[in-house]
Parts: sequence; C-alpha cells; structure tokens
Amino acid sequence: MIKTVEGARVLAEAAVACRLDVVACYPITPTTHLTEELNQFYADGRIPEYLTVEAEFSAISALIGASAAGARTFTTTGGQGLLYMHEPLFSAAGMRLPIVMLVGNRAVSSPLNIWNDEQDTISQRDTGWIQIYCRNNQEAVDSIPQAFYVAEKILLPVMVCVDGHYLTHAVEQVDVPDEKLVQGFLPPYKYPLKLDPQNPVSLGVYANPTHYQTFREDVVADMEAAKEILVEAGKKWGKLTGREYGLINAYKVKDADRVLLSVGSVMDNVVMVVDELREKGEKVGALHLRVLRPFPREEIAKALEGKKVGVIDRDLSIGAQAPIYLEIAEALNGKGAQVSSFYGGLGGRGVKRVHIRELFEKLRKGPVKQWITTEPPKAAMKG
Amino acid sequence: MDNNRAAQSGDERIGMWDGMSKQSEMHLFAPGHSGCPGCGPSNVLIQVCDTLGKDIVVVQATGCMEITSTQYPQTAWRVPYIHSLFQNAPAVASGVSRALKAQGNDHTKVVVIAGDGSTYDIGFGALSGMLERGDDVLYVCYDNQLYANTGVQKSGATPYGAATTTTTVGSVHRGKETERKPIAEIVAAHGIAYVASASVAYSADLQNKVRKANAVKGPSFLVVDSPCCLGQGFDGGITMKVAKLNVMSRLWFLYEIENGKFKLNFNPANPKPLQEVLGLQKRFRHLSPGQIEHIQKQADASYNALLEKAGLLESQKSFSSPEKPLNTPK
Amino acid sequence: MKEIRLHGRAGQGMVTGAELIALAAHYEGKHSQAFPFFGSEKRGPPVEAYCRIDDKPFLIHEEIAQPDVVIVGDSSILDAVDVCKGLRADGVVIVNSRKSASDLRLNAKNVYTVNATEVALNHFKKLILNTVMLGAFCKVTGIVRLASVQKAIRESLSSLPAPLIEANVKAIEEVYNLMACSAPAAKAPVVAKTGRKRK
Amino acid sequence: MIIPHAKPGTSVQNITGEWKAYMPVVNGDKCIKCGICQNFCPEGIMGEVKRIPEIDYEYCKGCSVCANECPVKCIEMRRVEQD
Repeated sequence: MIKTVEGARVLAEAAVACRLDVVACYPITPTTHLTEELNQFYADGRIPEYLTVEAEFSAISALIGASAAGARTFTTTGGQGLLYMHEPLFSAAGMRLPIVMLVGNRAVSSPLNIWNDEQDTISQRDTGWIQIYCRNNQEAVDSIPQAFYVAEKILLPVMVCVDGHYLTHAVEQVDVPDEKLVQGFLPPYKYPLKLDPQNPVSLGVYANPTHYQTFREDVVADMEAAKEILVEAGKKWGKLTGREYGLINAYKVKDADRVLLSVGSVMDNVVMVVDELREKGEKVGALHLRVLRPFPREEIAKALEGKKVGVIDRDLSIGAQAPIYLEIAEALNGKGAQVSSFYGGLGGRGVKRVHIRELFEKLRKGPVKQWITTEPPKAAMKG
Repeated sequence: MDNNRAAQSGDERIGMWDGMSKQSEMHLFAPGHSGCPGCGPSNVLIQVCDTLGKDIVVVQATGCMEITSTQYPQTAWRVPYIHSLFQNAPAVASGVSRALKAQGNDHTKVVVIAGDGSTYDIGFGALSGMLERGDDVLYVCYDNQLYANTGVQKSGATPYGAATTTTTVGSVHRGKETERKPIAEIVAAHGIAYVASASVAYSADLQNKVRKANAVKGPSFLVVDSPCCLGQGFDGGITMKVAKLNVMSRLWFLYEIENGKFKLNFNPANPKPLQEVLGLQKRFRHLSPGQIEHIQKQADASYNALLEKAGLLESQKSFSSPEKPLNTPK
Repeated sequence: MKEIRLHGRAGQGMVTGAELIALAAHYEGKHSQAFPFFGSEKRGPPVEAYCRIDDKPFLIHEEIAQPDVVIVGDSSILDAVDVCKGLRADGVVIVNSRKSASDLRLNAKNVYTVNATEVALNHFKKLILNTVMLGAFCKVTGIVRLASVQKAIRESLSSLPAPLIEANVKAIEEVYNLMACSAPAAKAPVVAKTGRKRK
Repeated sequence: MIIPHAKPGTSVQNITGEWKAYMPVVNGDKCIKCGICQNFCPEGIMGEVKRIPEIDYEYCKGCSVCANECPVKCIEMRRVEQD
C-alpha cells in the first residue's frame, strides 16, 4: 500500500517482508534509521536474531557464518562502514554466500564527510558482489526482494545501493509490498552445503595454485550468468506489482541524439530535465545504469550506438579516468558513439537540474572530460 | 577545586590563544565547539587538556567530540591534534609516539581522547595491540555509554536495561539485555602500570588521575563517566547531578588499578536509592521491577567485588597480606 | 509544484515539520516529498528542511533553491542564515517573532510574523516550534488544510504520550486562529490514485 | 596543494551564544568563589576559579549546569529577550 515514509525506515519493512533470519548491524550515517528500524522489528519478534556488532568488519563476518549455516541474512552500512568491510566482502563472494546488503551511498574520508556521492560502492565494484543502484525509494524497496531472489539462485552476495540523504532521508510516497506478495515472489532459502553435523563439510578452504584460479573463473562465469536471473527477477516482480525492472532503464533514448547516463538518484533529476527539453523539441534521453555488476555491456552498446553520450560519475578513480565512464567508453568502442565524462557532485554537492541542463548543452560539441558542480574552489580551500 | 589553568606562563601566544574575550582564551579546548548545551564529554576535554598542559599531541577517534570540535575550517583544539578514522586511534597514537621518540623527543605526551564506541567496540582490537606493545600513550575514554554522534545507538558501554535505538523496547525485547564491558579491568589485565575510573563531576579526583596517568612511561588508561543529556534522556542542566548520583548509587565507581593493585578512591558504603538516578533518565523509563532488581543486584555485586580486590572486605581486614613485590619490571 | 523551506535550530522539530506537511499533502491526494538538512545529531546549530508538493508525481532529488514559502521557527538565526535566499518573486516568508514584519527588514515582499514561541511555551515545556509554525503555514498559504496536518500529527507522532499529541493538535489550531490574514481558498482535494507508476 | 587542516582555537569564530533561550545571571554578593561553576562549564567561559564568575555570553549556550551546581544558588536562569 502507498505510504508517505522515510526511505531508510521503509527499507526495513521491505527487508523484513523477505523473512530474515539473522541481521548484524553497526550504526553509521546515512543508514542508521534502517539499522534502528530493523532493531525495532527484532524487539517485536519479527526478526529472530539481531547482532549489535562492534564494527562493520564484524557485521559481514557474522553474516558469513550465519549464511553458511543456512540463515537468510541482511545488513546495512555506507561510506566508511563499507570500506571497513572491504576484506570480508571478497571472502563472502568467494565463499558463494548470498548475503544481501543495503548500502547508503556516502562520501569517503579524508576529509570526513557524511553527505552523498558514490565513491564508496564504486570502490567496491571488484569484490564479486552484484551491485544494483536505485533511482528512488520505490526502486530501492522493490530491489531488496529481487536481490534475495538473484543472490540465492546464483549464490553471489548482492549490494543494493541507495543514495544517502537524498534517498535514505527522503520522505515520499512509496508503494510498500506486503509480506504475502513478497513470499509469493521469493522461494525459501536453502544453502546447498549448509554447516550441518549431519553433513560436516569444510567451507572457506585454502586453494593452491592448481585450483585457486578455477574457483575465480567460476565466480566470473556466474557473475555473467546473473544477468539473466536479474532480468528474470525484474520481470517476475513486474507481473506482481506492475513495476518491471531490467539491467538498465532507457528513458526516451531510442530517438535521442544526446543521452546522459549514470547510477542512482541523479537519474531522476535527468529524467525531469529530459521531459523539459523534449517539450522544446530537443532529442535527449536518460539511461539509468541500474545494474553495475555484472556490467551490461551488450545492452549499453545496443541502446547507445551512434549517440552522443555523457557519463556522470559521482565517484573517482584517482590517477585514472572516471570509473563508470571508462566501462561505458569500452562498451561503445567501435559503435560510432561519442562518449563524454562528467565527474563531480561529491560529498553532498549533488548534481542538480541546473547542472544537468549545462551538461546536455556541452554534449552538443563534445567529447569532453571535465569536473561538474565546481564552486569557486580555490577561495574556499584557503582555510 | 582548582581547575589548574594550563601552565603556560611567559610563553608567547602566537595564534594559540587568539580568542574574542579573556574567558574564551583561557583553555586549551576553546569555546565555539558545537557540543549540545550541558554536554558532559565537552567538559571532560577541558579538564583533561588543562591538566596536561601544552606539551601533548592529541589523537582522536571519530565521535561526538571529534565532529563537534574540528569542523573545517575551525577547530577548538589549541594543542597539536590528529584524527584519522573511528577504529585506529590507538594505532595512530603508537605511530606518533614512536616518531617523536625517533626524533629524540622524550617529553611530549601522546594522548588518545576517544568515546566509548571506539574504545569498547570498533577500536578495541587496536587498543589491545597498543597496550601489548607498551607504547608511551595516555588513553582517555570519555564514556557516555552510547553512540551519540550517530543518534543514540547501543555500544559495549551501554548499561543493562538501557533503551537505545538499537536496544529498542518492544513486546519481546525491552532494552539492553547484557552488562557493560568491564573495560578498566580488561585494560588492566594487559599488565599496564596505571588504569583509573573517574567521573566528570569529581574534578579533583579526575585531574589527580590525569596527572598520575601522565607520569607513567608506557601506556596508561582512564575511563571517565561523562553523561550525555541527549542520548540518556535528561535536560543538559543536570549532567553533573546525574554523574554524581551514578557514583553515589554504585552505578559508577572511582578507583585506580596501579600495577594490578586496586585502590578505591570513594567508598559508597550507604548508596542512594537507584530510583533517584534511574528516574531522571528517559532511557530507563520502561524498566520493569525485575529489571531494576537486576540492576540493584549487579551494582551491589560490583561494589563487593571492588571491595574485595581493594582488600577492604571485612573478612580481609584481619590478615591483609604484605605488599607483593612487582614481578614485571616497569 | 509548491516548494517549502523550513529554518530553525536543531532540536526544534523543523525536520518533523517538513514531514508533517508532506504527510498532510498525501492525505489530500497530492504527491509530496520531504527531506532534512543533514548533519550529526546535535541540538543548537541552525538547520533547514525541505518539502515539495505537486498534483502529479515528480522525480527530484536536490535541495530547494527557489522556495515558494519559507518558514523560520527561530528568528535568532536571521543574522547567521539568509533565509530569503532564492525566494520566488511572489514567495511568502513566515517568521516566529514578536517584531512586526517590516521591522525584520527581510528582502521579501510577503512577510508574516507570529509569536509562536509564546503559544509553544504554553503547551510544551521545551521549545518545540514545528506544529505551531505549521498553523501559521496553513492559514497563510492554504497549501494544505489544518485538518490534514492535525491528522498527520496524530498518526506520525503516535509514539508520543497522548497528552503531548493533543497539545500539539491544540497548539497548531491556536496559532491558525491567531494569524490575522485569511488563507486563499484551498483547491478541492483530488482522490488518491491507487498504484504509483514510476517511469 | 592543500592539506586539510585548521588553525588552533579558530572555533572561537563560531558564536554559540545565539543558541540559548535562557541565560545564567550571577548575583556576585552571594557568590563564595568556590570555582564549581567555572570547573563544570562545558564551554569553559565562566572566567577564573577563585573569582566571581564573569560569563562570556557570546558562547554560553544556556545549559544551566552552573545554576544547578552552584552550592549557594547565586546563579539564576532568565529568559533571553528574543526579538
């Protein structure tokens, strides 16, 4: 039913509707309200186990154990917290454990900043976790059950990425799926090699050079195979709720000559500007990269062939080109497309509609690579 | 109650002190920080820094006192200061102290100032490592028994029964179901020379312990009860009253552990009724009679254990054993 | 689309105020969004919160730069914060102050003042200013109806003790009646749509 | 090249005195100069111990710790005249 509710709090409802067994959380802005709401569900008996761990490193570590023991597991973090999970993130993926985590995107230290950009999850794109980005709280609520569906079918953990502040703290109308609907969508969780005295297998083994790469090749192959399952989940969810999801969301792209592409809530602002400019007859479009891992190369190539494309990176790869731009440029190599890179909106500056209008203008000429949302920096930096 | 204004007679005051008024120039922790009105931890910082003086380097963990004191381009600190992350202050401090030593500086004291979240939980591993290495660092934990900066979640220092946003009150669970970590005893078990438990409201005792800890060559540790009005649910004006009542009702003890030997600084022989201090705080409003009884039993048990460790139990008075020689050379 | 920016000090309830307006608008079948300034959980420093209301769904995730309405709960922030920044030409400013609108010398044409602090202190021990300011907001702008805000108060503040909830409901009505000017006629409510289709 | 840092004591530029709705007023005659208020002030702006407190209202947040802790009750909290 449609509620007017804060993003972080309603995400707890969506998670609990998936019938969680074990939750382990450490509080951090911007996802503290979700951590707190989950604890209220635990206090009222709706979640069997809730560990108040002493650090994010231990949140994932606890869920590695719980998931391997057959429990459906969930946690949430953001910014520094996600970075402090870096080592166990690799371990969870390598051990093929279908943990689902809601990440509230937040800038990374130093300097310390609690506001929004996507440096945290982008920096974890190589860990083997599937990454789903959400444009708004409706997509976030819809993506959690789908995340469990995919994770538990392909046995790879999933990060659902939601912009801190702009989404986690936004109170807006969200159609909240109830437990009955979610239980119809999501089969119960059965981990094939559960830690069980009746079947005492060893998990998380040590592999020598002969075997190690074989496991990594298998993870790479299954990450690719996950694309199909993500689309399957999105279609199945569409039948139940009327809201279908895919790997990408192309809005008025087909006949567009200029397209802006990014992940997360900035794409909602782009859609509003596309509508504005379309009324003036400009052929512009918006492409939301909903799934970053596995990276939908073929879908990107098909959708953007021959177009002028601007990639908005609210993240950095210091010493290299912007991360999402690099992957989009590679996917469009030889496709007659002209790809520009716009990076900025960091630490809460955001990319607003006024900036987006400028970016569409810049695409007329292109290709360009430049900062966006640059205030008069040098003066401010004197300090 | 001499607040021992920082000893800096005669030295030049380039930029270190520029305040807007005489009062605003007095302390090594300047006004203008954004702690809540009536903030216990803010007062601890003023007392600790003034007692230690200027020849220190402060290493801070992320937390309320870090966020409220160092918002670029301003800082309330008038001493050298470094903050890196939430969980690595003890490691950073070890690095600073070794670097000073390598440059022949054996007088500047490295002081970690951290909250209970970073001390009891996320930074506990790094703390234990520092203690085992014997680094010359004075560690002060301002203990407000919760994660205040992120909006009142439970920490390892949160007392049994207390409601926080991650030990919520519901129909099945009602507040925290486990005891606080006995951090002073755990730290002392590392065999370090000086550990003490103090309170923001007992200034003379606190400042005396800061001086003793400062004199130790090697690690020393203070945990200071510094109630948080916003998180514990009372008006900022009664922060010191709550702190005093905590000690008077055996919910917080003033003692020292010097080379493993316990010394009680204040003996709450006839404690105040628990209800007086619990009743002041929203975080305890939901307590059932059973939970209050549990807290009372725990308080008395802790008190007796402390008396025993300090050799003050009646039974021990008749034949108290002579001072045992130290086994670890310090 | 109507965009509202609330100003005050942390702990005075301005963030909750934005949420109450958004909830009230939802009851009237409109699409709404609220989100707060964002900082760590401290009492005292100036904060702001945002609220958007429209008849059709909107997809905007950014702060409000050109508000139609500015609500100032604590006038002591006026010299620290430029509350009229970006205000639309016909924008409205409502300030909790005992001074007259002209004395405040704000660069805005339509400025209304109300002594909300006094009403608040009659009803609540602490300086909670959101509900009292929303009374003035409903009266001056008519963007949402008083009854909808009172319903939002009862529903979203349900965890508060009942007498405090009723005090809020009474306080908002008191300020609503206190405000001299009359509210422009509120448009007839639109029946809430069932599912909300996102493009 | 910019190293993120701040110069010592610059927080004095942040005038927190505007936060208060109530302000402490000292009745010097009754004051016994015990230093408790100076010691307990979370902003450290009540002047020297062993002297009658001189409050710097630019920074006082009106928390009332001093008024509550004064053993002779010579500090009274008064409503700040908001304009």
